[in-house]
Amino acid sequence: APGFDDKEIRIAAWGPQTGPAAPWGSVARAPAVLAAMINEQGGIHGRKLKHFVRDDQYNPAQTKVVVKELVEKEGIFSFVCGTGSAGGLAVKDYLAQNKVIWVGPATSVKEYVFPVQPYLFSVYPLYEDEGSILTKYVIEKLGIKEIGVVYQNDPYGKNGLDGVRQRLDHLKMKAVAEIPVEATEKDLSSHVLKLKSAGAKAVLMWVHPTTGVVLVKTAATIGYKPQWVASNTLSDFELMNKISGGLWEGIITGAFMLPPDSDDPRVVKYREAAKKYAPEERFGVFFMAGIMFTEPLVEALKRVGKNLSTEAVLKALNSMKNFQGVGPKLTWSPDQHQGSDSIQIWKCGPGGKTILLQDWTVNELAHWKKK
Amino acid sequence: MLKVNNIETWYDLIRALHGISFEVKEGTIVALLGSNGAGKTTTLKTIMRLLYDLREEQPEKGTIEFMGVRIDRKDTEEIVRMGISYVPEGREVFPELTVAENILMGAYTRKDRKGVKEDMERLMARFPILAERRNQEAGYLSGGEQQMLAIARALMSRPKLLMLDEPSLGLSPLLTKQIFDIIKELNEKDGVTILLVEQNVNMALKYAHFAYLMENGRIVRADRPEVLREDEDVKEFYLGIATEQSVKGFKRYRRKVRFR
Amino acid sequence: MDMKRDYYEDVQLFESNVVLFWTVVLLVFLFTLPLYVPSYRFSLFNLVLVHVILAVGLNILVGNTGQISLGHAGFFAIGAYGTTLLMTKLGLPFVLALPLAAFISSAFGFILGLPALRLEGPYLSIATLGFGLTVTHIIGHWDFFGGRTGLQVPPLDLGGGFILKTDVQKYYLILIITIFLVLSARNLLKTRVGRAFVAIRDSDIAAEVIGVNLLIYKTLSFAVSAFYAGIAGGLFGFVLGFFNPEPFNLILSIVFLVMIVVGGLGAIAGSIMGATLITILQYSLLKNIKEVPYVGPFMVDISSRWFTVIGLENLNSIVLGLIMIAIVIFEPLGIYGIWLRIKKYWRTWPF
Amino acid sequence: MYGQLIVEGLSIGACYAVFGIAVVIIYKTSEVINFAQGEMAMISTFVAYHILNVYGWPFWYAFIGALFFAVLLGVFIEVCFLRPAKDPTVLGLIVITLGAEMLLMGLASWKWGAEQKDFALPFSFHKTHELFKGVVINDWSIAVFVMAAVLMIFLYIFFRYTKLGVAMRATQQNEHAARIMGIKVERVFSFAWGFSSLIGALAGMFFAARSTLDPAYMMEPFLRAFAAAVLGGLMSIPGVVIGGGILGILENFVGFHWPAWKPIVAFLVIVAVLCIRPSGLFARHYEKKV
Amino acid sequence: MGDHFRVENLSISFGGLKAVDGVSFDVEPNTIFSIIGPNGSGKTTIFNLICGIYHPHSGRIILEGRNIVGLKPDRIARLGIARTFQNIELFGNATVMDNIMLGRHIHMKTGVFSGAFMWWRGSRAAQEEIVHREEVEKIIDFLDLQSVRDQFVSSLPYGKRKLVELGRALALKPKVLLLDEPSAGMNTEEKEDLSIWIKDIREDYKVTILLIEHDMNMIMGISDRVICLNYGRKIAEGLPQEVQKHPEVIEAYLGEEDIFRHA
Ligand SMILES: Nc1ncnc2c1ncn2[C@@H]1O[C@H](COP(=O)(O)OP(=O)(O)OP(=O)(O)O)[C@@H](O)[C@H]1O
Ligand SMILES: Nc1ncnc2c1ncn2[C@@H]1O[C@H](COP(=O)(O)OP(=O)(O)OP(=O)(O)O)[C@@H](O)[C@H]1O
Ligand SMILES: [Mg+2]
Ligand SMILES: [Mg+2]
Repeated sequence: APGFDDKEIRIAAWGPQTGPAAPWGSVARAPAVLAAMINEQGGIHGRKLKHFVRDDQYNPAQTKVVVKELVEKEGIFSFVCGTGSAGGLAVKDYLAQNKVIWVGPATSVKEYVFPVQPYLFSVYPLYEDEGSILTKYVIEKLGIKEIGVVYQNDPYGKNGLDGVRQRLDHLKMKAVAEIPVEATEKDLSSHVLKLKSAGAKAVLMWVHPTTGVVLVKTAATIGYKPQWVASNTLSDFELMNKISGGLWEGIITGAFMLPPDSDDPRVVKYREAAKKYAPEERFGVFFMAGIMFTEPLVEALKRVGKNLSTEAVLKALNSMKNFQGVGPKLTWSPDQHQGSDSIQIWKCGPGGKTILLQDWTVNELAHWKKK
Repeated sequence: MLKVNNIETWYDLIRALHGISFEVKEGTIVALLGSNGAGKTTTLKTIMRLLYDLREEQPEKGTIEFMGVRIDRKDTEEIVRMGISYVPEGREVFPELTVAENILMGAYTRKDRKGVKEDMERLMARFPILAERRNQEAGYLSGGEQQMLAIARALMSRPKLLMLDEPSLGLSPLLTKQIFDIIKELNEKDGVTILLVEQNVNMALKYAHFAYLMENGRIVRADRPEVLREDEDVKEFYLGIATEQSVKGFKRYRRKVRFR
Repeated sequence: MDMKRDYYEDVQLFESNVVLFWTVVLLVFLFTLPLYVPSYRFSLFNLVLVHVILAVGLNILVGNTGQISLGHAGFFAIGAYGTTLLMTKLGLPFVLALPLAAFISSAFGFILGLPALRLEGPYLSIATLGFGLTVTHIIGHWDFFGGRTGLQVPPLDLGGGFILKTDVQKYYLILIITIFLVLSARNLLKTRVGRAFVAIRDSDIAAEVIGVNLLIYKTLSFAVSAFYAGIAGGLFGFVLGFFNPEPFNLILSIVFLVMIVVGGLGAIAGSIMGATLITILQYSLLKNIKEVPYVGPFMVDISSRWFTVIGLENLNSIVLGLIMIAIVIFEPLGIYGIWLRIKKYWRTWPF
Repeated sequence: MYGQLIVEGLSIGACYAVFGIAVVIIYKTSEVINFAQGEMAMISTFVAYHILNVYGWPFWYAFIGALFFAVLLGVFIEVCFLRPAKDPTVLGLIVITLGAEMLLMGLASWKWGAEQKDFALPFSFHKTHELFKGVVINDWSIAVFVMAAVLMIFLYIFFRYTKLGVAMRATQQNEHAARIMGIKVERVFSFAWGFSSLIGALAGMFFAARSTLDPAYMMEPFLRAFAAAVLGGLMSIPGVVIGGGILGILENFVGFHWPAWKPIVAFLVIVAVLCIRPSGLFARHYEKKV
Repeated sequence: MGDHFRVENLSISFGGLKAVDGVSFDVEPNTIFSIIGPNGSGKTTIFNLICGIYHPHSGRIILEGRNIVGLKPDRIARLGIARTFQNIELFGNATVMDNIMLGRHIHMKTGVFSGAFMWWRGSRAAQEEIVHREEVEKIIDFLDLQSVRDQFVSSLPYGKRKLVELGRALALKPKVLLLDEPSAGMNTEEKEDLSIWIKDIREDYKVTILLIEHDMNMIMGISDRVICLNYGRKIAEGLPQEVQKHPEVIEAYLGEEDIFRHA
């Protein structure tokens, strides 16, 4: 099936809805709100959007099963979001073989974009760039030289660490501590004590939200108060501030979209829609990210017009220049599918309010753009 | 005191008891005799309702009354509390509890701490070897010692009815005699009623007041020991006084032929 | 008395013509399956077959030898990584890489069998659990194994450029391997080694006294079981096409154990049925219930009233949990026990 | 730094120990490792959370309410899931607990969603007291220590000297014989499950206060607690507590020097220990006599 | 002293308890040698020492001129010692047939691979199975177990299980057979049958039998030599009649009254 007909265009997302990784699942559900909004306004050139969500429990075996079923039974025009790197890597070739587009994977995986995959369009900024930009901010704006890093032992954490190193190497500096952590660990006293004994005045984290909370809580118990800096994954301030018991206040993070509590009309529009179509969902960073990842596809569909085809949409996506929704500016070309290169820097204010410290910033050290 | 009425028991699809009825009168010693696989153990287990987890409705048919109360649908624990104590086949001591703890468990249903203590000392005096091993795990006792422990444990609850499944199993001749003396003494002095399953038919018939003979899940004879002792069949099959030597000889011959 | 029995009857592959007939029917059905079922189902069927192989092996260890293992995901991982790496790094062909990886896995099984000599019950389960965790941990920390990112699996080349691409093609390969391994296991259990395993399970002291060397047979049981897990793992890699250490976690080990207990401990048919049922339920029971007409809106309504709609997918694990409990409660021998009962019923039917 | 490491190690170890005790109580009566233990604690903690945040009652009400719920839950699982099992094998029972685990986890995720929640105890970890120079201990740790010590002493005496305690051990070794002694085996099981669930819920609330509350948050602590219990020897209550302490300190020391190995070092050490002492550090190994 | 089977100065203690204390005896080939003694006097422990389950603190056990102390039980089994257990140690979830087949374990060779490749009648494993099943069937016939051949032993009554255990030990074709209270739980008739069987076994298998029993009828009827233990020490040795009259034996073991009229 081509994934669309005269009445509807079928899009889908997979993501863990059950099991230990389920907190990530809201990303995959969010496009439904965008679809509902668009459908209410009559759809895209007369076609309604139909969004499917499938639970894969963060397990690539399940991802493969649900994606095949979606493609071959329901007929999917394009996937959006798609959480979990192993699952994504397991199905990306299959999707390409079946000419199914995939826009805005909900993780930043280098293998998705280097080398270019013709059907895959990434929105997510590279963790490496984020690491580099955040480190620059800490050193130059905050004037802290003793930097410790806690990173999750996986591509996410390691790419973040690489970014930090890139910046520090550039400045001929060295981190005072680089500590790996597993996502499942719940007791992090030794990590915190190591940071403290290494004299880290700022600690950068590429970790799971729960890990971040445990780190901050544990530090509080032994009276260790560095400047915490974290990846965008930990930038859901409303949530983080609540589950850390208020300790999140003052923490600086990277971010790649407008704050969900912003007054920007674009955000307000989505927030209202979410309240209407998905009253149960908390309009947090993950949920809004799901919408953001879908925006460029919708834009491309609009640009293509009535004569819909996969090739046409591919062309529209490949020629997208500086498109900006609620996320970063996106530029895709036939030989560059990493759409964004910039992040914002936020700070958690009292009660989990978002304070914008620095607007969209590009990593001037990034080498991927030079290639 | 105990009235068993036409009970039937099944192991999955095999009927082990085909309608058994017998009675144990208060203050007597009753022996239940029979060859291997006759269903003696099954009878006792049915009375104690230990086959419950095989099948809910066990015994399948028939009734069991103890002191006028029906117990065939009561839980084991309740039956024990009503005053039946049971020495199971194969000892079934608690291997990782000490000897003393094992004996104490026998008195689980009793509330009088002092009485329990006294009884325990009395039993220890009776079985000096248990006293010696007091703080040893019961699992490390020898077979006979475990048998003694199982009997001692059953006595701790001061039962009204004591059911023993092959109490002499694995005991030395001297101890067998002592155990039977204890049984007799219990019966006469303390007025405990006793239901005895035995392979040692000689001994059982010597001490019992009444005996039932079982075969293949049925009761085939019921009489006083004096009578049974004179019975030819009983003599041959249970007392081992073969009247026809030639039969045995033939049996043996046949086996030998087959074996070669 | 000179009527001589034919003792081959006791051990032959098909006990009777009836069994032979039904076996042939089943095989024909399995081999023609792609004719009746859409092809997207076959990635699930391939998983089922892979799990069947593993469950049969695990049942030899747990059901027949009485040694518990909570680390089989580790052997599974060794098989998957071994096969892939032998092919990509050493350039071995698939037909060599798969058995070689399985032998590596079985060597690890042998090593794990050593502490198992003295351990039992929960102590053994912690030791095996530690093994499983260690394997995935080391794989995840070593870039040689692709670290946490994972490994791309090479094309499934049977030799001479005969490459299996689609799921259906892979299905035939895996099916043939499965049938071969299942029958081998059945043969093994009917003969001397299998009996020695059972002896160890029922009474290791008696086993020793009749001359069964515990050191050899306990470790052998681990090794055989790990061999099966290794083959299963190697095939699993090709089913996925790309994998990282994440799926080989403790939960998977536990699911394997559940498969054989629910299927029927110590019964090969049980492992097959258990693996099939649990895998299929896990992957499809009550999934996407929201999209089912009538039932969906009803469940959404219930959810929004007393629960949360976003958590509705958890119905899968709730009902699966209940099914597991129910099977074990009502039939200690698992599905195999239920099967036996049905058979018995039909044999005596209509009486 | 090492002083602080030891304090932190001991306090998390004590928390593992308390949870390990919950595991051991069930093991001691029925030889079953209860894989639902973590989820039972999790859902009890969620009940406390619900009472606090949805009904808005004061903390201690929620606390008592959750403990009460935990007892009921434990008894419920025993009565409805384990008791009806006919002629069960130990593995069969373990699978039942696994089924219960999936059920509880699913229910909690369905009811409260998967997102992390906050749960705080009055024993704050912000409030610290200086033990020695540079070594501080917080209220949370003190409370855990007290809880572990009290439970250990109480249970040690209970299992050794009280009739019910000995009966629980007897039940594990031979259920049939226990029945013959007049022990109400069903009641013993219910008691064990209720009590164990209560202790588990206590530990669960302490864990939640230290990290976050979500349906999966007890999986990792359960494994550690199980490991601590095995290290100590499963049958011995003081053994579990000491095992927990060893585990906590060991993990923190290794975590400090080689953080990459922290998640598995406990298991490696345990395997090594078990090779030498097959029944853990503090339990006597019973070898069947023939 | 004969070199067939001999025990020298055997001792073991558990904690402070001397379970076996300097016991020596010498068994002639092809005889029935009985060990009696009060409960807990160390009889079973001697068996456990002989077949390697326990290791003695001192002493030697000689089988055909070779000291077997320190060997593992399975090695000892291969050297030709088989036993039965006082508390029955059968493989409960296997059939009678399989239990006895397991007794043939040491005489068979099938390994993992040849076992797994038993695809047709001529395969090595199948051939071996057939040969050994015939052997086993002879034992089943001999012990009259035909009727329960395919039953699981856990559902057999006590007495039958004892026979299966005996059959399993016989299947090893041992040189020395240790029987620990084989007649416990049998009635008089069955005991007599058993006596006959034991005698037959000795004759047909040319095996030396060590027998632990509490049934004096049986002891008196079939043993060639008897020793009596008490507190781990040997207190009497000799022909059955001699031991029976030994005052220490009477005091410690038999009791005063003569209850063995049928001896
Ligand atoms: N668990 C069981 N499953 C199936 N059948 C059984 C089971 N237990 C006993 N039986 C059968 O029930 C019958 C009676 O057995 P039971 O143990 O009651 O005999 P018994 O008279 O006590 O014999 P023994 O003197 O050997 O102890 C036997 O035929 C036996 O095979
Ligand atoms: N593993 C052990 N640990 C501690 N004590 C033991 C052990 N094995 C045996 N004993 C003790 O050694 C003594 C001898 O035991 P053994 O089993 O040899 O007795 P036995 O002569 O066979 O008695 P029975 O006729 O009652 O079977 C007993 O007192 C027993 O408690
Ligand atoms: Mg009996
Ligand atoms: Mg003995």
